[in-house]
Amino acid sequence: MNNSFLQEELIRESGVNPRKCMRCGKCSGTCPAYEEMEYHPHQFVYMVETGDIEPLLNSESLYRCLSCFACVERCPRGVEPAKLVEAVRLAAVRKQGNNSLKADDIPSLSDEETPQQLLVSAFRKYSK
Amino acid sequence: MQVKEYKPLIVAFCCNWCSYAGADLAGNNRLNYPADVKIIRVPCSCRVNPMFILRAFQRGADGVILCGCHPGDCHYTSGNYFTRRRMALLFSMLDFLGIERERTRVEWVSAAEGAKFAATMNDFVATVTALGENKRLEDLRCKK
Amino acid sequence: MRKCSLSAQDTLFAKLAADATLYLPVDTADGATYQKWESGKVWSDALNTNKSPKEFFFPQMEDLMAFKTAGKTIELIDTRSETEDFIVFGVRACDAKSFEVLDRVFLTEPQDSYYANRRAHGTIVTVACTRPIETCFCQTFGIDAAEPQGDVSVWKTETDLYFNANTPRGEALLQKIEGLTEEADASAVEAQKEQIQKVLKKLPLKDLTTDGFGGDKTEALFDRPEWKTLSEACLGCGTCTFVCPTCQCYDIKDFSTGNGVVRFRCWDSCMYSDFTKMAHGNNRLTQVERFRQRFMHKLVYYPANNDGLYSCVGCGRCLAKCPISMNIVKVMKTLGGKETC
Amino acid sequence: MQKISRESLVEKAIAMLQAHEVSAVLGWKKGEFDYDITPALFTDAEDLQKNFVWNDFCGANFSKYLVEKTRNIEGKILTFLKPCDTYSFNQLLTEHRFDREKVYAIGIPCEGMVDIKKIKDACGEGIASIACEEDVLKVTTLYEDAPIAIETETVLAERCLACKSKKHVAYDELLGETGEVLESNRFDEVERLEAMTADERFAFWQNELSRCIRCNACRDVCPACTCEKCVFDNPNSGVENKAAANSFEEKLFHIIRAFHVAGRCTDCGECSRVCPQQIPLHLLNRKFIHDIDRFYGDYQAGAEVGSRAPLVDYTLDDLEASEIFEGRDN
Amino acid sequence: MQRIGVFVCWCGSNIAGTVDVQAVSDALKNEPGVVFSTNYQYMCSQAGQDLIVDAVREHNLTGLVICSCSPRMHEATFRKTAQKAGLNPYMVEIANIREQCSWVHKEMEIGTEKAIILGKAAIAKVHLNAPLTPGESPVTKRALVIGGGIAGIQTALDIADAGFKVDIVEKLPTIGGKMAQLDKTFPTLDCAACILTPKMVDVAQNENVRIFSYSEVTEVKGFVGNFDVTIKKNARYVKEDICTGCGACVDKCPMKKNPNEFNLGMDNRPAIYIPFAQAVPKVATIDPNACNMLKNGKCGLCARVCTAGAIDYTQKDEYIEEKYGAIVVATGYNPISMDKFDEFAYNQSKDVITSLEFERLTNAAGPTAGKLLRPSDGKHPEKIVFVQCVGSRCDACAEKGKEYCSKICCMYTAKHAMLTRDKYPDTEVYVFYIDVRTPGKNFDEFYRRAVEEYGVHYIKGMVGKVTPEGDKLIVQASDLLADKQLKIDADLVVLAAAIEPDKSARPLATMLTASMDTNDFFTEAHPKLRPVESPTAGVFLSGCCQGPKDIPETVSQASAAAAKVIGLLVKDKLTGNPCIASSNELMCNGCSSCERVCPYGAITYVDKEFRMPDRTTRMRRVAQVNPAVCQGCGACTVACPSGAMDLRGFSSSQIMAEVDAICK
Repeated sequence: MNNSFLQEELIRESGVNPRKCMRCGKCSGTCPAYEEMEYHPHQFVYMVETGDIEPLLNSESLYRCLSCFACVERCPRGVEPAKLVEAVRLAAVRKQGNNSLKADDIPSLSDEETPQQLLVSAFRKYSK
Repeated sequence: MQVKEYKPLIVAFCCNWCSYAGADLAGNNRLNYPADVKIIRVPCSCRVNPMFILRAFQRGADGVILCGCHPGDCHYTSGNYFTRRRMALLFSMLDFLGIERERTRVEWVSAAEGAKFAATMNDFVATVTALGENKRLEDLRCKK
Repeated sequence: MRKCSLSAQDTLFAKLAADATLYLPVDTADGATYQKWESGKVWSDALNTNKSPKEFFFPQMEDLMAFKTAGKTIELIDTRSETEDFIVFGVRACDAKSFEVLDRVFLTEPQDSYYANRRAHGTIVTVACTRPIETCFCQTFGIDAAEPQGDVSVWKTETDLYFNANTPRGEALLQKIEGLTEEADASAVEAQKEQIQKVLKKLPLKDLTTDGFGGDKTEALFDRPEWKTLSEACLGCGTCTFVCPTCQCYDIKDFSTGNGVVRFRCWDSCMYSDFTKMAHGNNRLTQVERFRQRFMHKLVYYPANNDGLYSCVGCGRCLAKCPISMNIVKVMKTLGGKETC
Repeated sequence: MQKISRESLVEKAIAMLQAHEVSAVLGWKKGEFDYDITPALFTDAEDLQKNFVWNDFCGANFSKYLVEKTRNIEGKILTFLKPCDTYSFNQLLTEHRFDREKVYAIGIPCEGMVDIKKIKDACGEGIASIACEEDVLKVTTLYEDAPIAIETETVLAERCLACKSKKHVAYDELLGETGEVLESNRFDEVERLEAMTADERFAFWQNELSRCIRCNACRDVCPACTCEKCVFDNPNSGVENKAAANSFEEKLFHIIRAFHVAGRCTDCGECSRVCPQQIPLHLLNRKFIHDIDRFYGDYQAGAEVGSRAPLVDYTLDDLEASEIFEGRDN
Repeated sequence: MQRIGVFVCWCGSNIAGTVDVQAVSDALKNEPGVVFSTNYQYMCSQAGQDLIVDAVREHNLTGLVICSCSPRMHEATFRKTAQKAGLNPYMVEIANIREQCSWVHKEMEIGTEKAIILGKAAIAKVHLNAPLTPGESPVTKRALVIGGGIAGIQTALDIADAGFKVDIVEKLPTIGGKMAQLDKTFPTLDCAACILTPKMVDVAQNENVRIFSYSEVTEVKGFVGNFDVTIKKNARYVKEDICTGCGACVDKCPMKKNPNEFNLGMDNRPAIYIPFAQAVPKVATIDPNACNMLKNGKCGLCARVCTAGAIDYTQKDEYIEEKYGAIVVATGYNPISMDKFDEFAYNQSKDVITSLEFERLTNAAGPTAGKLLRPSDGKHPEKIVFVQCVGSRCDACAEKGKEYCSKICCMYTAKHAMLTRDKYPDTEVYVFYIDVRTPGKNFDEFYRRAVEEYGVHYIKGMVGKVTPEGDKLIVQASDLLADKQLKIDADLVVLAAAIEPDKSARPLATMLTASMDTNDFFTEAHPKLRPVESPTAGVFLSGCCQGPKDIPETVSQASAAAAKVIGLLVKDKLTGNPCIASSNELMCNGCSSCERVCPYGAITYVDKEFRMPDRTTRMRRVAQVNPAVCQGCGACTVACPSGAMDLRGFSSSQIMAEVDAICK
């Protein structure tokens, strides 16, 4: 379960130091999307700290976070959980293998009018 | 002909409250370090004038180490903070003049760190021994 | 008079350096300095070297003796050794004259054996100044830049070097290079001398005289109020004394080495506040007094004791080097002149 | 060519003398030649008219004279300060070295001062006269009939080429305009040396410092060296010496000299200007200034009166002596 | 030239095992100045000391070198021995040949060689030793206590009880401090007023105590034993000695609508007021910003009703200068401002209050006469939420909160919760906590009672936000143990605000040259061993000015500080450490470098006339070291470029002599 490489990556990318967390739960106390989430902001921080990252990667919670940054604003220790959520989200997006959109599918979906930009962003969005 | 083993001469300035006590503790615990190290007791590391350090080199020292309380632990509250700035600038200047930077060192050693004192001295003596004799800050008149 | 082609210069120097150390002025990025000649070193045409050649005979620092201590025992060590022969080549007329000033101090009884030793082994080869500069005023002291003294005088023309021995030691030196030189007539040299005289007449300080100075002028000069204004900006550094070819004051000090003592002497400067410090303190407590001392010594006290010889040779180094541009010329112009005395 | 005219300075000085607002004027006095200008005290109008000069050779920094002159002279002294001089002026005030009330300081702009050595290098020795004109110096030598024109810029002193500030940080009155603190390249040479290997640096300084004749001019001219008794003149200090016996004593003198003014040196460059042996002493001072800026944040001595010099200050998280070389391998 | 005696100790086999002591004493005998050299088994024993004394007498020794164990061990012993022999105790130097030689080296040859060198260094040093005498300074037998809270009161009482004079300076019109505002105190729940007010009366009636209320310290000069302090007595426009505290003026004053500071602005007071019934001194004070007479010259009602004639509208601030031997800082604390904590809606709703406000709400002398009523509508709150750690343990943003734990909040919140449940059992009480910290006698038991006996809901988790909705406050918080987000519709929210040092502390520290940490708490001389002293000699610390603490701890520290003060005042003269800095005034430039590095403020500058070496006389600014204040660190000696500053006992020449001896 321990994924130290990914853990380091997440910490580096997010700039968050989960060890600063004192488990007060203010992030979760303030989170407007709390009810929608399987894993709550304080759990993100705790699970990254312990290296228990796999469940987070596979959780819908990633996409429930609104990135409203209330937790970032309110955290008394400056841990900034939303940045960590974002980092896990990016990690999931970058994960290969279970892409829902394959490059081969693209020609059939696009026509002359489709702007390049749209293709690129669609590819990014759906190939998680 | 037998080649005499090179023994460096090391002068260690130790503050009375932490490092000198640390050196005493090293003694209490019978922790060995080379006899090349000779300690001079000063009330605080901030008593050490750059002139003393240069004087030691002039008189034939091969290395000079300055030991004081850890920052924040100074018996006199702030002495070692001044030491830190003075020595950073002095050492940087010595380096600028092309003098081996390894010959000078500042180390914070508390009264509880007998082991650290001995380890530091062992390391410093090894470093200076590897450098060899001090040629760049010597005064030939003082050589035997 | 002998001559040798300029193109044979290096051969000449090699010959001279064969059995004596040869020093001559060499250009560096920081001005001309005397250096030991070795193949490849080029003789500089510069008029003044940074430091005067006095240090060949009276070095800035020299050990006089030593003591060795062990516990409570002490042993005296004579550190003197016989100096090896050396030649100082390319000395200008002013600097050459300075040796006379120094000799009168060091070689009169009791003789300074350290100085005498060096003097006995050094040969001075002078060279005439073809291009004197604005700071030159050797004429004031009766020195002829076209007729330099020393053991051997040299004139350097476009093509040749002309040699003339002035002393037996000079004769010996010319003897040594006889094979490289040939007998020559003096016409080219005379032409050069004339040329030099023309330039000397153009020099800005040509009219500077010693009028108003001399061994009998102590009372007339000592209390002059101008000393105060003249010395106003003096920093009390030792630049003028250390670049001066005639300043000969020194201090004797002991240096404890840990295993003994080295007794050495080093140049001192009357401009320093701790000059001739004694048990009671210093003789001259203010910079005005110290400043006055230096010039009174050169222009009054020294001539008083040395048959009217001034201890300034007009080399102009102090004019060029003083940090605040105060110098003997300004002093002489302010205090001297016929009308003032 | 300086922007402000000699006449306007003389006029101002005479006016103040005659109104008894000041009792003496510290200024530059004419020398034997056009370039050997002496600092002097003027007390009457005639002297000022005749002998006061202000031109491209007025490099001397007067601040240090105020220490002694304010003590010995009744009434106020008028002094003219170039921008770089004002920093020394402030630093001396910070150290309580003279009474501010006894000085009337007039800030004057400076276009940079020329280096006579560079002129001699360019025109040869034997200079009969030099005329300062707009951007050009007309040099007449004893050996050429026609004057040689050299662009002032090409013979500016090194310290002026790396001028740190055209801003006057202290004055009672400004004549002409003040400028800005400049982005100077004054640390380039320090960095060039830092980039050398230790052996190269050692050789460099060995060569430079071996020329030292211990004339003390660098110390005696330095506006930061105002000790009542210098340690090098004090037989009880343990470092006193009148001449350097060997390379150790050369280094000792120059390290301690620079260390004693570290954090107090305003980088006026007088030490190098006056060195009769042309040793680049200012590099030692600049090394300290550069290190102070890098280790403890930018600090300009003399920028304001009363600022705390870096060596009598600290922060809890200062660099350790062991960390200063991090990222520098040579 | 000194006549030096060298005494090499065997320390049994401790030294003699690795050092050839005979060789050492023989070698050192040859050193210049050494006239006697010997070795002995135990130099520190009576026999060893007698040997030293005899040698001093027999050989007229002037300096002693003892080659023995560390000077940290027996320097004091041998100094006494020297004194016994008629020498100045500072003519002794120790060469440490045990801890730093025989114990760290194994071979006899190496150990002996090093011991000889260390001995030579000590001889070189002792050559330059000079007799030193500790300086003496008189002690003013009066203490100043700055701050009249429980800390200041307790310190003053203890000092006064020992028979010394004490002055208390309090910036408010009454002493009593924060404790006077409290209702009950944990963990015993006795009423704060009941235990504090008798002490206030005691202190007021104690002959040795003077109280300067409504006053502040404006200048401190001098040093330990001899402080010169200027106290500014603010004009209260009422003659303190005449006012009887009857309160007639307070009743009649027409300017009634001024926020009452004592009740934290939750009700109003008149322009002329007495903070509370048990105030000490119980005299009225006129608020010049509120009084019509002082502002416009119209009114004068209070003067008319005052039968004692105590009102004086012309009163001016008064400056009193007094000498003190010791100063105790007891400036206390304040809750931090809640302005930056928007998430708790403190500024949006009157029903979000701080714990100190809650104290006043439950206090019988408070704005609601002790009834717990909501500030907004005066209704009884049914559901109360307490939020812990508001601004404490917060390092995200410096201007918002404090990094440290405020220490007292866990306990007073438990107290509030318990008292609420006790008085109003129908009220639901929630406490949101991060950790509950209850170290202290009977503290955890107290907290457990709140949970177990009183049914307070303790929820681990932090409140995320509070939203006013109608007359309710919606508290959104996480319950970490249940992994739920809660929404509670509370009637009252109580914030346990972090506490910070009083704002007056920083300028005071500057005046006292006492050091502070980054949070503006005063620094103690040693965190463990000298916790009630400031590094500045003669300045002591009492209460929360040094760090957050509760009442029992504050009182303990207050008494400890008093004990230290008494220990100082009981002395007639202070003798200092003679190894201190001294300035050679002839060489001093007056540049201030030394003053700037002195941690004790021991260096001052004086303008003094000197006869200079050049025969002139000159006024010069020179540094002077106060021997009573200097602790001898030597920072100034290196800061001084001219070497005018030197350290006795560790002079530059002594240290260089040691260097030379070691290196030769």
